[in-house]
Amino acid sequence: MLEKELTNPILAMLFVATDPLTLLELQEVYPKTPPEELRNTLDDLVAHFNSLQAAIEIRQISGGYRMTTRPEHHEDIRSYLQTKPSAKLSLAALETLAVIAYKQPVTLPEIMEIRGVNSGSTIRTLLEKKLIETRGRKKVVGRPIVYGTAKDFAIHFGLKDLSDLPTLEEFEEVLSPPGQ
Amino acid sequence: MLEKELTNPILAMLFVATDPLTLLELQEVYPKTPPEELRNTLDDLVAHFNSLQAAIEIRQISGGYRMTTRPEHHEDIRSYLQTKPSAKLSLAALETLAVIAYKQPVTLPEIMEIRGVNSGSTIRTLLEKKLIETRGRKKVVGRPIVYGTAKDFAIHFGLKDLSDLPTLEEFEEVLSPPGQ
Amino acid sequence: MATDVTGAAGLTAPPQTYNQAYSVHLEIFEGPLDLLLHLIRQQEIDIYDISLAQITDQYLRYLEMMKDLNVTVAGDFLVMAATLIHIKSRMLLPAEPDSETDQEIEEFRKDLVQQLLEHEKFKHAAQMLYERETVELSVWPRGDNEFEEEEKELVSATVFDLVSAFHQMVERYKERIVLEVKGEVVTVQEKIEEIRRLLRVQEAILFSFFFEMKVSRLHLVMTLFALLELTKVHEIRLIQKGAFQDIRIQSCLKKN
Repeated sequence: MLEKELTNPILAMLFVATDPLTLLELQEVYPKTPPEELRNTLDDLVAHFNSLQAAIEIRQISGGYRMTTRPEHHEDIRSYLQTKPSAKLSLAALETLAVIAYKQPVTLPEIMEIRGVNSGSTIRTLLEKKLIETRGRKKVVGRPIVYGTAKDFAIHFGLKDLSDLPTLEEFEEVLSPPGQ
Repeated sequence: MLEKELTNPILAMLFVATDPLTLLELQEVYPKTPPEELRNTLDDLVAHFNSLQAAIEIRQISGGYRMTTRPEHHEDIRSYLQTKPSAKLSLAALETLAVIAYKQPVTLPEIMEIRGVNSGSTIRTLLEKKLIETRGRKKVVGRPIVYGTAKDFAIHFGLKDLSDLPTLEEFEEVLSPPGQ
Repeated sequence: MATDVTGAAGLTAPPQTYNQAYSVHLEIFEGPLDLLLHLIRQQEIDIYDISLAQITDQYLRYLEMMKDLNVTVAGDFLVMAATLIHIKSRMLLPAEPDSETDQEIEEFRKDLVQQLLEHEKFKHAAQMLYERETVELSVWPRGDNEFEEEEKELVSATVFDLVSAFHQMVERYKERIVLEVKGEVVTVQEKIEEIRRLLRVQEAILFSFFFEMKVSRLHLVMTLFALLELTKVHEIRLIQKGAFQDIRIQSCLKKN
């Protein structure tokens, strides 16, 4: 193990850094330490760290140092990141889903009236994610397709059934800004 | 260095994971490896890593494993990131969280009964911070919404899982009058 | 400041001036139960032996003090004050032979003690959370993830996100309708359409909503006609739960 006092804090900084850590930044954190000493500490710890680890390495990138995984593990990492159920939605998709959840069965023109923006492409995304489904056509002029939430919707949001969805009125107290 | 084949890729996954890495996720990535072997590899590498590093550690949090910096470096990191100490939760929020954590699933009126104050806006804050979540409805008249802690609760407070919380009775002892 | 959660910090702090000392206290009391606990703990009496009369006096004196300091006393404090005064007034009445009142009062006292003890447990639990949070705020996970760049704008949606999104849309929708109706030529038919559109996104409209729209008197008159017309043809229902309460406008039409 390296014994230098600054080794561990600098390693911790490398770990949290979103951009490559530069010597200049280190000098700002440790203004009393001579720059050469900082450089030496950094070089030593990088050499030591890279000799020790086979999974994570510190590389010199665009004028600084950056901790990254080694390329040989990228496939496993991708496969791990794909295991995460993507409950993640864009704001537009979330809005469209909300209208469908609360107003189903509902047509695209009705969704657009409430949202005030074109919603065709978000409908497609939600259909692909199997969060919504088509429910036949509405018996009005043009016979537009009606949409409703699919089975995965309840699973996704941990609802036993649709009646578990809180109503706007119930959430009034929680949703209105404080002081009202 | 540990010699097992999966040690390095798993370490790399721990490094990129933004949420605690769970055994279940590992099983999805390596469906052919027996779960016990995965668990052993994980436990060994965590022990090994923690003995080696003094800057970064792997901890059991919220049902998984998570890499973080050690608390002793927080001042240097803050100075590097140029961030102010993060805002802590308000007293009202902590109290409401405590009630929800120990009484879940719990309704808003039940929370207010224990706290003796209106708690609607606190619930909103906690929902926004994703520290709590709705958990369907209670099977009583009016079917009120019930709340429980969300995954981020355990992360925020560094708990292995909910069973890691001290029991409520432990807080009772503190208040027995002296001599009893 | 860690001890603030227990409500003890302000008590041990040396009082500088009255104002300063009390402003410290006021921050601590989250609600009436907090204040009652403080009053009891301050006297170091066994909580099971509290006297209702005494604690009521102290509680009211404290609220007086807050008033003197021009501090707005939150409603929760006043509700408890009213309850305590009510109980105390019954205690002052000449005791009836069957002493049913006595029993009721003793029942109330027991319940209050139970509630205070329960509340105190959670205050200690909150203290524990506070300490854990302090530790956790000094460790960092890794910064941005090179692998999750494309997911940055996405939110991991919860039921709360869903209902919030819907809430915001409904608010926006109402604003849009308000903007559209600002023109001066108004007909009853337009108002009928407006009400129908509002009821499409909401279970009910509150009557006061039309006043909050800040439109001319002519608009309001037309809205009234529209409401009457829709009521007459049984398309909507007007509900008022009690005198002076807001009127709810609900649709009678079945969905689809």
